[in-house]
Amino acid sequence: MDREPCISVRLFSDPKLLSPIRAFVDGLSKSIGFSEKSRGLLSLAVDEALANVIRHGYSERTDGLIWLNIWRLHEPAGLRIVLEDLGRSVDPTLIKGRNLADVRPGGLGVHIIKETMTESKWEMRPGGGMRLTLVKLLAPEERENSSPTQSENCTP
Amino acid sequence: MDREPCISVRLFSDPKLLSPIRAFVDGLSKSIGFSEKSRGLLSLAVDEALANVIRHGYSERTDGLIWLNIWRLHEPAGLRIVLEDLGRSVDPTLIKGRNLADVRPGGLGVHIIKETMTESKWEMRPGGGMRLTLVKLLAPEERENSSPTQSENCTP
Amino acid sequence: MTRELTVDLTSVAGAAVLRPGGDIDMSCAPAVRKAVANIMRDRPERLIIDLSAVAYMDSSGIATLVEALQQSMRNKIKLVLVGVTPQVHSAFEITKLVSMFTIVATLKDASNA
Amino acid sequence: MTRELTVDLTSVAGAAVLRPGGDIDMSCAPAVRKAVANIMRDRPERLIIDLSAVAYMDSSGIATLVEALQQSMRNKIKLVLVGVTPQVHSAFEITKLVSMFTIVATLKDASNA
Ligand SMILES: Nc1ncnc2c1ncn2[C@@H]1O[C@H](COP(=O)(O)OP(=O)(O)O)[C@@H](O)[C@H]1O
Ligand SMILES: Nc1ncnc2c1ncn2[C@@H]1O[C@H](COP(=O)(O)OP(=O)(O)O)[C@@H](O)[C@H]1O
Repeated sequence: MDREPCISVRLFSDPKLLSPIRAFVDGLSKSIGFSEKSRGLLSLAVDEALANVIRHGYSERTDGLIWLNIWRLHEPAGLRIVLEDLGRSVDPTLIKGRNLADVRPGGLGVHIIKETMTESKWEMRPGGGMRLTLVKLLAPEERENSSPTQSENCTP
Repeated sequence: MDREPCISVRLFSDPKLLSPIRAFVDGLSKSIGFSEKSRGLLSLAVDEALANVIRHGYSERTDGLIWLNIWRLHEPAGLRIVLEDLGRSVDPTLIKGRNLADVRPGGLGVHIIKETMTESKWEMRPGGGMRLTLVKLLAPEERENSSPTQSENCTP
Repeated sequence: MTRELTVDLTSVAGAAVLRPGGDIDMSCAPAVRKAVANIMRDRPERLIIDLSAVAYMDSSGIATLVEALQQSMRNKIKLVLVGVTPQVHSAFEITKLVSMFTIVATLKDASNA
Repeated sequence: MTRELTVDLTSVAGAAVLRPGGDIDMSCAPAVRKAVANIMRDRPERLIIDLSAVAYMDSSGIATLVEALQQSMRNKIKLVLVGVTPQVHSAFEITKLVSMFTIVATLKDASNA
């Protein structure tokens, strides 16, 4: 990993915070050059990951701690987000999306995360809880929109 | 202050991060019940405060640290944001908006912050740098939109 | 932002129209679920869910709609989705559920689909 | 998202139209400033800044426009702002600068204002 994360966020496991975090991820991924569609999926994937921590890690308690460490990646350009919590630790092999042929409510979050991200890895955190590493690289057609030198959020 | 901040953000003094932070502040203030106009002004005030830290505190260096600690306030409902940095420390009495009658570019940020927020207070941080405390309470007509029990971002 | 549920019952066609607004995520899906269950109890011929005011939906929202679809099939109610916004469409696509639902473009189509 | 500057020079009316896009904040205002300076050098009779694609502007953007206004007065160029979006209007209001600028609703008005 290049240097320190460009942004670190610490939040409580409160579902009310999902919406502002989505807005933030959308804004950040816009500034990196992700297309509108990619940004929607990225916000969705991070939302699903946080919802799983709240639901499974903290059993819907709203006072659990969650950390998001965020890196901009360069060459290839993209975004790395590491989520950590102090909730229930589970064997990462048990975290799997369900078979989509079996249509029933629930069990879609992990599938969405894996499909959206270039890389997604669950681990048990040494100090307790879980760590989820998410990476999404820009698609080739998005790379033209991303310029490391100039500001990304304007077309002056 | 009620309990710990509901969200803490640590970021570098990089102007490229202003846009995602604005999106985040907008999303958060929406979930609290602020009107679209208030949200625009709140995002603007936080943007101005961060821009000042980057410009005056860190002389446009992009590797300075900035912390945002954010509380939801209840009764009266609102938002408290405390910004801290390790940049240049200045006498808070020197931080003042300019006389608007004197029309020239620049010198508008502090005026915008003071006008927008219910409370804004600059202090020298004991460990170096500055601390800015910003509070904005919901206007009476916004309070109807804010419900502490139900989720704020949906009209099911 | 009102928090009231908007439900129009168009008696003419025997169709109930549910129009949720805002983001449907973990904190909000339960309310939509309850609204759907309430309408189902009245056994309309057709339930139209108008999603044009829903800019964002996560898997809890999708789960709610899958459940509604299953209930509607059991109760012989025709379920039609209308006004699917881009992010919501992406969420259906990535979960490969697009083909499960009857999705139409306009409310007018929804009465005939 | 292109990063190129869009400048239409409508030769008929002798008016230059500058149409910045995106958010004008600290990281972007310098580019707008440069674009304005370039246009001023050509001494059009009228400079129309179309802000309809600018959803957000902070005090660096405002400072840029104030500077443009002062330059335009010195150079006897008529500066007109058009397509001011709600957040940008709030920013003008709170800095009490609304009355300083000629602000019109449509591009057509901008040629006559
Ligand atoms: N952060 C987590 N901590 C513990 N278990 C998890 C976590 N995330 C996912 N899981 C496990 O993976 C399963 C699949 O998750 P998901 O696809 O999101 O579906 P759902 O949450 O609807 O069950 C969950 O049921 C749970 O057992
Ligand atoms: N975080 C800060 N650290 C040091 N000085 C500051 C800070 N914020 C504001 N100031 C001082 O207050 C003055 C007014 O700030 P502002 O109204 O934003 O205008 P501008 O930044 O355009 O000068 C600045 O010129 C600076 O001297």
